[in-house]
Amino acid sequence: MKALIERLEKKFRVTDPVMQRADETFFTVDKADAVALITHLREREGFTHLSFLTAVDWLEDGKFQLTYLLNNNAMKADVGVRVFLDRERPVMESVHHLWKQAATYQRELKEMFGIDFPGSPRIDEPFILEGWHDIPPYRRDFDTKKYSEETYFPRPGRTTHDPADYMKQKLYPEE
Amino acid sequence: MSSKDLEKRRVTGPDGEQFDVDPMQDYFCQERPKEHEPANRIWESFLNWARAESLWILGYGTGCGAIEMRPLMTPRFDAYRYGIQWRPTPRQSNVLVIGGYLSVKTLKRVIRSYEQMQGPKYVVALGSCTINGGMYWDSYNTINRLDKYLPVDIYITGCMPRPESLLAGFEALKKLIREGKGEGQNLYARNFDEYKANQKKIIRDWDMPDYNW
Amino acid sequence: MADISKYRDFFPPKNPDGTNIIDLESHKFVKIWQGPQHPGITGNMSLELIIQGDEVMECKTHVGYLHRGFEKLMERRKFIQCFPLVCRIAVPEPDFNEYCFAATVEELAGIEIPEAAVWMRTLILEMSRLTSFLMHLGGQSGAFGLGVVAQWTNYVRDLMLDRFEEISGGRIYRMHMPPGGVRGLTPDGFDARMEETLRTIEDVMKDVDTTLFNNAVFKRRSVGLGYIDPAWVDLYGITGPNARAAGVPKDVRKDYPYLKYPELDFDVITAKDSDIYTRTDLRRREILLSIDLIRQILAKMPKTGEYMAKMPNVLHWRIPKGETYIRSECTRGEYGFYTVTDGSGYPRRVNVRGPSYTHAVALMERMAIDCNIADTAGLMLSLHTYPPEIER
Amino acid sequence: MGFEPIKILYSLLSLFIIFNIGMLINGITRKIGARVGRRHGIRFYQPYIDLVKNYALRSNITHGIMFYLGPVFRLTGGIGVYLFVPAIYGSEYFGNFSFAGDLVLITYFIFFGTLGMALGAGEGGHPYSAIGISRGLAQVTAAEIPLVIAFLGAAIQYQSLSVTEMVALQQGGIQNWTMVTNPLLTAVALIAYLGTMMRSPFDIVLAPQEIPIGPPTEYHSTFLGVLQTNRAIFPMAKTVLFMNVFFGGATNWGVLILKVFLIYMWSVFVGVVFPRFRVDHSIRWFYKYALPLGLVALAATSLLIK
Repeated sequence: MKALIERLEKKFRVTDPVMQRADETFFTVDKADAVALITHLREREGFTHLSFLTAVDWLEDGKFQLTYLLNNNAMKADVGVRVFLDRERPVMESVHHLWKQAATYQRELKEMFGIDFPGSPRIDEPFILEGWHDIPPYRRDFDTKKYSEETYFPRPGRTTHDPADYMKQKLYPEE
Repeated sequence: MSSKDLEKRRVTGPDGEQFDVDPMQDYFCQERPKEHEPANRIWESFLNWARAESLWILGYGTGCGAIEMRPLMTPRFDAYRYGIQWRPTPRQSNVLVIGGYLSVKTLKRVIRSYEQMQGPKYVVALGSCTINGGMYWDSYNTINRLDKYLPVDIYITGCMPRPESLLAGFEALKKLIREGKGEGQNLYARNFDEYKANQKKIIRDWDMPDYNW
Repeated sequence: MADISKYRDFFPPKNPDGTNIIDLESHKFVKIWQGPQHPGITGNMSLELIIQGDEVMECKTHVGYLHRGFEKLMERRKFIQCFPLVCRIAVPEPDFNEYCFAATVEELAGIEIPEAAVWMRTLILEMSRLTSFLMHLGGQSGAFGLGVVAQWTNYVRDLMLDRFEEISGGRIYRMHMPPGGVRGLTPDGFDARMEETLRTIEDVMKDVDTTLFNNAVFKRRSVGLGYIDPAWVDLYGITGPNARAAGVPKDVRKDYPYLKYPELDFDVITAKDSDIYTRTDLRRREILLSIDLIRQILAKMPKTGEYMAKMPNVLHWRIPKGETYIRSECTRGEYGFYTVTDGSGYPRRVNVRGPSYTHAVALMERMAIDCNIADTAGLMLSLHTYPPEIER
Repeated sequence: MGFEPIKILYSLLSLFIIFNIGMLINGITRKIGARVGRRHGIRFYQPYIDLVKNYALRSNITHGIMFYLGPVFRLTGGIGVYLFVPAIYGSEYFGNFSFAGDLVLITYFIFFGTLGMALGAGEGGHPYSAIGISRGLAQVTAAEIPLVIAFLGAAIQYQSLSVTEMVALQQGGIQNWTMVTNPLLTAVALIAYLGTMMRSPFDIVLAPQEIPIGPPTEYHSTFLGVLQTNRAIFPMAKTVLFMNVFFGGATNWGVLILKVFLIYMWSVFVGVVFPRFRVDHSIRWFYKYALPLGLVALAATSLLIK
């Protein structure tokens, strides 16, 4: 695993690798190098299976983190490729030509985070939501509780609590 | 169906002739639902008995609750004993079982299914999520109260309700019907505008006629 | 599978990449929706099919009817509060969600769970797998019109649910694996009752063997239909029984041993020529394997002992910044949770990797083409997809 | 051929009796199906309640004239078959309108209902109805050929086109039944019988999983009630016809009920343990096995009478 990272570091701009487990490593790669690195991993290093592709919203840093988790079944190892995007203009190169299911993941990311993948098939079609008009719901600045209370009729008589506060009141009142 | 399919358009037929198509006029009927008066008392109570003893459920698993519908219909609980049967098409069913939470996307289909059913028709709502949102009370995509959108006859509580409580719920529904209180369809027709306003408030891309039977 | 396109004349014309050119206005095609209100669909999803005659020319999967936004809801709940939520992601087998979530949280927080809890988790996961496969087998035969097998398998599934109830009190949502361990061990006399249930299942499986797997009509319908090329496995992200039936030995239980699977004796089940019949037969063998594994687990597991690790005050429980991905082998393939923490009391992001995601969308859209419209329901079921885990 | 006007009333009475037998057998059949699946199943009188319920629905919508007429045609097919089959042999009252060439008319009526349904289901406008009815027509046509061959064989054997005469020639014990005198022909007839009964493995027309639920997708309330009435009469009429031609007929209602029940159970027991064929499979199956067997049986019959 270490050897792999060293090989990658020679070719691509790979930074802060974290060995989470013996068979699982996460590292960050520069956005410009990302698709080249992923193609390299798939073609040369045997990481042929894309487990998933998802995003994390780092609202405070103004960044989106894309995570591609690639799996090498011969080596029994995973690498998580982190790519950071600018939160203002989140655009990323598509990898749908490498894996068929990547198009589906990218459709979901476009809908749920608003990250664009130009060229990905059916990227603009709604995937899960229908008639959504607010900001993409998985972004951190979207308040689901507020939206729910404004849109759907809360039943009178049901007092709704914030789960964390309520647990504190009920279970640990003295703290 | 997307809203694009429902726009007026000019079509060239197989024989080269051109003609206009307005799907909203051609495929749907835009009439309001009507209230139906019950027949005279004795005859109606006989009919109500028959309606109660023959509940045909629409086979639409809208949420988690659908998972307990299979045990309900199979040897352990066997709801067929009580005249509860299962039909695949809304036209032939009388009971719409809402199996738990409804996302906005499903609610649209549920409304269409409900309106296509022939009356008297009943709505049974399973689980806490149909009552007040339950587990998903703060979710941006699931409704909190079903009775704002459809006339609900019976709520069955639990997350999820066990088949025993489903059977008890259906018995309660039967009792309501025998007493002549299962008039959800008339309620819907009477308060049609209110229901429609609520439905349209959350279904943003309303691309169907107001009442599509 | 015989290539049908050879025998058909060249209609509809094809694009250079092999997809059909479809002009709906030409009146030569019909667009129909199979689902969401359709008995031949697994759960609440829909297929938008464009058919010509009886053959499907184009298929689009539509999901999202069950979207509850779990990944968003979990961001505003404390770690312990996520625990009752996660099991609701995939209804027929909630335990894999619980395990994966608990395992990611324990790994990030550095919690070691006691030996007995590890055994207990293995037992529950294996029971859950058996339960889910039983239901699936009934659905698969029901899709081809043999409802009686569905009745039998649902009956024994109910017996398994009784055993779950004994353990945890829950029938569908067991909620037995909070982060840190399990809520309890097996009750007294559990082994004997479990053994009796397993015997009943084995008896029923013999009947199923006679009625379903040796049935000429079922063979006629399913052999050669819905073939998965082994080359597709990585291209489409196929995992689990669907991949194993194509001859690719992918099984997380063997490849990335978790819980007590290294101590259990079993082989990865594979088959050749992944058509519907092979996949169904492979799942039958998986059921028998599961029964065997449950017996092994019950023989080896400790019946008493500590089952919950020492946990911090859950209200103030903060987990240091980190990210991890933990996978397990559920009935449909690789099931995994990717959890990101940021040092606060709430998860930053939890992403669920469900196997149905790839099977039901990309793969189904490819496989339905040129398939008879009467077979789409059977094909859909043979991929064993559960919509709630696609959209979460 | 003498005809008494009072026979009309008796025929209607006989129709009423067969309708009730049909309803009860439908209920019992479903109960048997449930028992194979280890369930209790519905109450045996449930079909009656369902029928009342369907007639009791308050609203019904229509898609046009043919939509109305579809179920009517279907019911006409069922009643037509029954009215021209002698229910009780030798009975003054329950011979129905059997006449010299009735077998030809009945063969026509068996197909009539499906054609009528095609018009109605087509007018319904639902794509599933159209798909279902085209499957239905294809399959019924495929099953119709061995069916007609079987009737033709019986006509050759008894040198008659009258069902009453066929029954007359089979009287005097089981050794005179077509089942015994010409087993090959009876086998063909029973295979064709399966094909026309809309039960597994030939029930793809009404299959809920493959396409819900075929021709009656749009039918509801009263229309469905008419179809249900037909579901009780039509299979019974067919079964009575088979009983007359191949199983020696019946001289009283008791024998009729017993024989009808046993013949009907043949399709039920095959039905509960088989999945369903796709329509192209079932057409191939009929042409590959039933048709050659029918031709062989026909040849054997013509040798037999020489």
